[in-house]
Amino acid sequence: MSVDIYKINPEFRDIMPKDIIDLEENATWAATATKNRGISDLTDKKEILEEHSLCAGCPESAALRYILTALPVPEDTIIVNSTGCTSLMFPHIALHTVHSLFGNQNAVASGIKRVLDWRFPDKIKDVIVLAGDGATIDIGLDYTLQSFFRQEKITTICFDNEVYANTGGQESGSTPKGQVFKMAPKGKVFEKVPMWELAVTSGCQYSVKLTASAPKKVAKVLREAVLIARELGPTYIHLYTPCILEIGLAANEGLWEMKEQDKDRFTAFRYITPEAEVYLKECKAKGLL
Amino acid sequence: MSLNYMIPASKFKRYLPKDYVELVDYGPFGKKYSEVGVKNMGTYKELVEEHPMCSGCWMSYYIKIIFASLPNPEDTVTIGTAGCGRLAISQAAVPFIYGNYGDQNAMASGITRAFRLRFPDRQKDVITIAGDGGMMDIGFSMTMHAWFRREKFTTIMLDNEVYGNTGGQESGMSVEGAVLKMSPKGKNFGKMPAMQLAITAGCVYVVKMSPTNINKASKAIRRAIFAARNLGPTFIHVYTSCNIEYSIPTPDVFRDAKEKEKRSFCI
Amino acid sequence: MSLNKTLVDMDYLLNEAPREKHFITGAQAMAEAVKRASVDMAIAYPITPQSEVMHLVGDIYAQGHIKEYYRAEEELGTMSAIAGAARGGVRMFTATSGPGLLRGLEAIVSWPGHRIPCVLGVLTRVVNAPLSIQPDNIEMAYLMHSGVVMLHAENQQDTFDYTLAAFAITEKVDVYIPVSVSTEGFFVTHAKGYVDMMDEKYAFTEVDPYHAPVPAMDNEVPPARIQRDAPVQKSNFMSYLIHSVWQQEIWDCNSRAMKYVYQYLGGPIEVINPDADVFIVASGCAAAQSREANRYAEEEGLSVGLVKVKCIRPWPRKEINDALKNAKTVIVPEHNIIGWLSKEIKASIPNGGIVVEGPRVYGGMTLPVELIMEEIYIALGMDSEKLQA
Amino acid sequence: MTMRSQMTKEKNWSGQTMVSTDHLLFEAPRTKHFMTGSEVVKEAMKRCTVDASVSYPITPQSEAAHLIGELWAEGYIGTYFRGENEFGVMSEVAGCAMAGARVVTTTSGPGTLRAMENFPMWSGTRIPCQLILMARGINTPLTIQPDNLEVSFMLETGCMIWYAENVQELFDMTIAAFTVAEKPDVHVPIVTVVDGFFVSHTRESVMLPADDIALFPYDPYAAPLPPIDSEMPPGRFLRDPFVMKSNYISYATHASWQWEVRSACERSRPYAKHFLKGLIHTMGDADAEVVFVACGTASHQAKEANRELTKLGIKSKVVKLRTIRPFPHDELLEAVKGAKYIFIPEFNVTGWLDKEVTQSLYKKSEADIIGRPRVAGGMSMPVEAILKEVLEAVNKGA
Amino acid sequence: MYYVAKVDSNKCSDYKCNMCTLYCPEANTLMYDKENKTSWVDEDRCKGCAICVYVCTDLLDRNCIEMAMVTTEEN
Amino acid sequence: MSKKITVGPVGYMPQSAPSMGVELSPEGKALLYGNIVEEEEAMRDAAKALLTMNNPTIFPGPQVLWDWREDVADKSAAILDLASEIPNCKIIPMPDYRPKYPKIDVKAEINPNHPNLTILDNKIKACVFIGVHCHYANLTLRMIRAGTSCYTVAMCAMMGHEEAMASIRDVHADSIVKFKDIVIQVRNELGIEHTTTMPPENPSLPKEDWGSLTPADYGEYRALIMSKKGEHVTAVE
Repeated sequence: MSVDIYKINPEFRDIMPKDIIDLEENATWAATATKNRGISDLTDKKEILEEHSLCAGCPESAALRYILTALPVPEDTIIVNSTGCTSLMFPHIALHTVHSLFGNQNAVASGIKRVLDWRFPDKIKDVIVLAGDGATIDIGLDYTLQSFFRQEKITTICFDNEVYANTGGQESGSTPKGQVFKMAPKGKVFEKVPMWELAVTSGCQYSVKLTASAPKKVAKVLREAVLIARELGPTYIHLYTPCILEIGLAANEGLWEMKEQDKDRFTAFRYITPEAEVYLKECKAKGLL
Repeated sequence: MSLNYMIPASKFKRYLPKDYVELVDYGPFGKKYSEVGVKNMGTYKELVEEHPMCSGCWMSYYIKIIFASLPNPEDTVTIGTAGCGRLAISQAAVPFIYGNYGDQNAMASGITRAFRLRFPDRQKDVITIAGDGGMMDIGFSMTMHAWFRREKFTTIMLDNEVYGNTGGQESGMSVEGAVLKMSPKGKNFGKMPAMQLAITAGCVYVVKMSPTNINKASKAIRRAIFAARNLGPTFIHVYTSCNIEYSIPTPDVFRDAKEKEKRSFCI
Repeated sequence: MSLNKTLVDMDYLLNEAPREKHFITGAQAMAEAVKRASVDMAIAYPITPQSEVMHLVGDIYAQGHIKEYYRAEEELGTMSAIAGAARGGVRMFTATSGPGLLRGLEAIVSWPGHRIPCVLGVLTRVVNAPLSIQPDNIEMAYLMHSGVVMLHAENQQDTFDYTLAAFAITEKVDVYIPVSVSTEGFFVTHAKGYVDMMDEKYAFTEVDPYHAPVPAMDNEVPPARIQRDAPVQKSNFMSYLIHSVWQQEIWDCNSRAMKYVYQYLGGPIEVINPDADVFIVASGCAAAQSREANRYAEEEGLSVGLVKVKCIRPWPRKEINDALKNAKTVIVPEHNIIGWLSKEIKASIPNGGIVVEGPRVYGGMTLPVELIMEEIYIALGMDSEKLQA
Repeated sequence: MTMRSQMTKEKNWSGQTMVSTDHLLFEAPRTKHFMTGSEVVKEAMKRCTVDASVSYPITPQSEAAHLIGELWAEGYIGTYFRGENEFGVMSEVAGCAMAGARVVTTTSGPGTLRAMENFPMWSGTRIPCQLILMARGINTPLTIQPDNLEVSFMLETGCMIWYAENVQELFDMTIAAFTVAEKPDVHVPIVTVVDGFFVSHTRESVMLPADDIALFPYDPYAAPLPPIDSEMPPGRFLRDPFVMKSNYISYATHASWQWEVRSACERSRPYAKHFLKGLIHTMGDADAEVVFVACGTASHQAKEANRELTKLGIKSKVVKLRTIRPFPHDELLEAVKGAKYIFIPEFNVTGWLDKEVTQSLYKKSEADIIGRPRVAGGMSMPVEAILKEVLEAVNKGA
Repeated sequence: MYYVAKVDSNKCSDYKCNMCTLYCPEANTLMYDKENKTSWVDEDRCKGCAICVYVCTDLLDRNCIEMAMVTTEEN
Repeated sequence: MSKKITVGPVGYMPQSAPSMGVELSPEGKALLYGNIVEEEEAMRDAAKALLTMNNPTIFPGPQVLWDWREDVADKSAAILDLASEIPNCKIIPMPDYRPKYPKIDVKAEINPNHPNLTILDNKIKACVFIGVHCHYANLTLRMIRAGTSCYTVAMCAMMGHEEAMASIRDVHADSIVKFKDIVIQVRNELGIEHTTTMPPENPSLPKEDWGSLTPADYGEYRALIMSKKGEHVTAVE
């Protein structure tokens, strides 16, 4: 049982730090939970994310909490990430995670998923990719879309902050037209790349665009995406997590910005194949959703 | 005037080999499309010279059409990549750049912008011509990003649904189920939707076709070039079978192109 | 946008134009050089926090010093677009570092064979894994077999001067291969130093794409039938021979760059205290630390020489041999684990037994002068521990 | 469909009897076959209980990757697919290996450079995968001919590099490679190099053990770091974190990490010595003054030169380097004792092996080290070219 | 010895259609003679694919082109 | 003077001249056998070679073959004048640099990917390259030095070429005229009788004897110039 890797050897229990003991005792693992994991766990359970070094008020860090708490089977979930702000959180996630190179996250995830299917044919191992817009849409576009074409059974989440934030605020493919950033000193000249549409074109079973303004919504989408990816093929979540630093907002204004964009660039987009729709109904019937 | 670089120095004309002299005397440079366009193929000196592509190759046929359709061959640069196509493209009397595998659209982005700043008052056409492997697999990212950036040049994908030049491996454009090298159990995912991707990525003119009607094929090429001059990226996805890897007897190549047109390459 | 520049040749620009002192970072120094180089076009990809060179170049584009600029998709796309534009006959610049250099390596390594002139800034950075953004110049080792001309700047002033000189060197007809200007990330790029600069109204003469050993790809120069660069399609002796002769030509171009290194940089090496027995040989930031060590030694009354290597390719074998002909010990401090500089020196000087490999630091660590002093004491047969006590 | 669960204690998933590497390499009876380098790669992989392989078209350089695909179709390999390009492939290989698989892939020339960023990452993340590199010239201009300049770009990646001379050596080396790379104290990627065409496309006779035996599978839990499969503690585990802070400790971590990768490479020496029967191989007159130091096809040509020189009454010796990383410093020094002239014939324009040898022997050998002959761009190296160099030097010396 | 396309000029000139020349994959190989209103083949360049035969015979039912054996002079 | 660069064949894999220590000449000077000399000295040696060795040939490159720039007319006239003063001199062009398929006509042209074929087939023992882009000139000259016994002269508009036996730099029309004058001078010194003769035209071109011209002479383009009934073919040119 994968959850056993969180079980502390009783002989050493008394020398373990508190957060490790908490993980064993108070985190919600699928194997030990009595009900589906979900957003409500955030209030009273041990989270599987520890302290990290993202900026105060960063919507990205909030979004990651929603995602982690909604994972159907965290103890059998592997997350692959890329270089960027998100990677600042990854060492602090209590799961098996991978950082390889900038932009190759979907390629690495393809390799991992195929091998895990081969090594553990009777188990469900969820592989999730989580990376920023630079990694997903610019430098890693090839590997992202190609994994969709190949119908890799992985879930890809793009934390779109519309800028290269970790490297100091350069224009990215996801930056809206006209925005002045570093490397676009006269304003960006072309439109935001519609990655959620490309995901549909490229064969994703499920593609959703939303902001992280509503935790429950994010959690629901994540769960659906992971379940569909297990059975049918690639799923994609395009999530707006603004970089409050680069667009000049205060630490407490991130949520407001996301709510604004709910009505603008990030009006909800949801695509699902008919097969996936049917499958989700089955999941619901089984109580997986 | 670009045309000057095609005209032999008068004193040297008699020392040049025949095919260079003919190129100017009977070639299409500076002539009207109505005189030297595809309809009159066979009655003037074509830009492409002899090349080592296989007998009956539908790709070499289409390349011929490309060069016969150029609105302005003396001011055109083609960019290609590894693969069969370059064997013929490199033998045309139009400058051709060959970089690394799959980088044609990145290279074209650079050269298009360089031309615009060096020759602001003149129109120089840039066309990338590459196979499905170069365009949609290894060069996919550079292809897409050139479109995202709305680079003003024409992209032509010669889709033979296989890595032809390297010996017949499955490509992203191979059809589902195709048993090829590297897909010994049959390809397990479908053809990449190149046309839809191009539309989503911002191409202003997109055509998918099988060149069975030379006039239509030529019209598409010319329109793509004209549109790219002022509006933005244009894309032609064209079926050019590999009769070797798909074992099509050469006399049936045209028939196959027609069948494909009906099935999956209708305009 | 006209900025009323005075176009001058590189000799005037580097050696005669009046200069003023400024206190700027290495990244600014590189961008200021680009500003004065009449660069037509630059292509950027985010490599900060390694350096902000390409943002600053974006700024000077917005100010009108550069005609065209864009952010590309990734480094392979960047480097390929550079190759395309340079063939189209414009003066090109980009900068990268560590992982980006390796991502774009296939394109960079093919640049010399394409015979394209361009300048590549390399603001050195560790190569993965694990990821790090710290300075460590291991990536320079990957350029050493590429054929690219490699200059290595010690400080902000060098960065400014070498970058300007690089534009002149790369476009010489007998060179016409790319020139890379490396300097250490952070230590130089993020730190301020004094830089003597000429007024920005002076700029390098515009590029002439027809003064070139290969035809520009602009339909303005014969032949009409031209492919750059043609793969020779046959598998026979002649096609192998043309490929090998082509490779030789690249390295010949590289060696021909040496005379311009003399012309614009005053030679490939700088020697201090040529009669010393103990020498430090270093390049880039390690040379700055070695200079300090040299000064310490002088204060302590020790005779220590310094050879600063400004250009790594072409490799100044003869000059280094001459400088070290009477040396008894050669200390080679470096900012990388593999010791590419000491390997070069060991493989090229005949007077055996004198090279000390190191001190070496890597992973972004600084190179304390004390480490070099330690080697100096040992070389001079002094009991260093006692001295330090 | 082949399932990993079909594996028993004695048989692997494809029904082959599992044996030790020693048995497979040294004890199992062999029969003679006649095949190309590409074909022999298939034969070797068939006997290696390989979990995964990812490919990208690099033919005409070699068809090894297709043939590995056939192995998958035949049920010998667990999972196999074509990646989008070489950078993607090497990343996918990393993913496979991190998830606990024994992985193999092949590439050459421009593909190697396209993927270059991955190789230092591979070694940094300590995966024991195998890259079979069929050396090919790199651009520009494009060539598909053998020229091993690309190997110089691999030297400082932290990967082990072995160099096979011929089809037989390629077979044995690729099997030994997994075994050595997977030792817990080594556990870094291994690059097995052969010269393209000269080896990949040339048919030679080769002695092979039966194909109903194969190596034991890779055990990802006997590794110096946990696989990414959620089956092994710690639960909180990232491969590979970058140390987030800009301070001395984070630099020191990185420096120490780099040092560990190189140390791991060094630790492979005794294993390589055992499985390759020595890091170098010498042939010719023990007390010769003329010594050739070479690897791959160049050593084959040097052996031919040795035979010709014997006829001319000149004693010579060939030192073939089988491992380039780690570099066989001590063995080389021992082998060139008494040498007056050391020739380094190479298939590239820059002479990377010359530089390696020169600096390795630096201040240790009195011999005149001559980095010639050197051919490039796919040219063959006629024995006459080697003889010419030797005679010129020897006559000048006399 | 190899096959090349051969045009029967007499038959061909009846149609003046110029269709086969439009479908030859090789440049400057299957040409049209305006004067005699017939297609003709540069045999040195013909690679013998027979697409012109398909056009002329299968599509147009005109049967003016056939593949003919060529032997080198020495033989 | 020790000759650093000599007439080949130097063999299988040529060492490049720069790697043998040859450097390009400074402005105003020339290279002769790899040594820096006065321009006139190099021209005299080159002239002697062209006058005394078999089948002297001038290889003009694209930069002088096409009418792309104003100075081409003067240069091409000067080149032809030069050729006309060298007994038996031929002109074989290097029209472009692409590898030719399926093979080149070695009588009609020379190609930088296999220049030795033209040199060997025509038994050329002395030649001049002019108007070839430097990169391709260097490749060509080195391969000629590797595989043939041909004396090479490089007349370069830029910096010259280390690989040639004689390399003249900064060549304009007047330097070609100067070279021609030296050729005449040396020819007189050697006592070679010669009347100014234009080199023969490219052998691949249709015969100039219009009287015997048949459509077959136009090869694949005979359709283009096929005469109408009763019309005479001279109208074509």
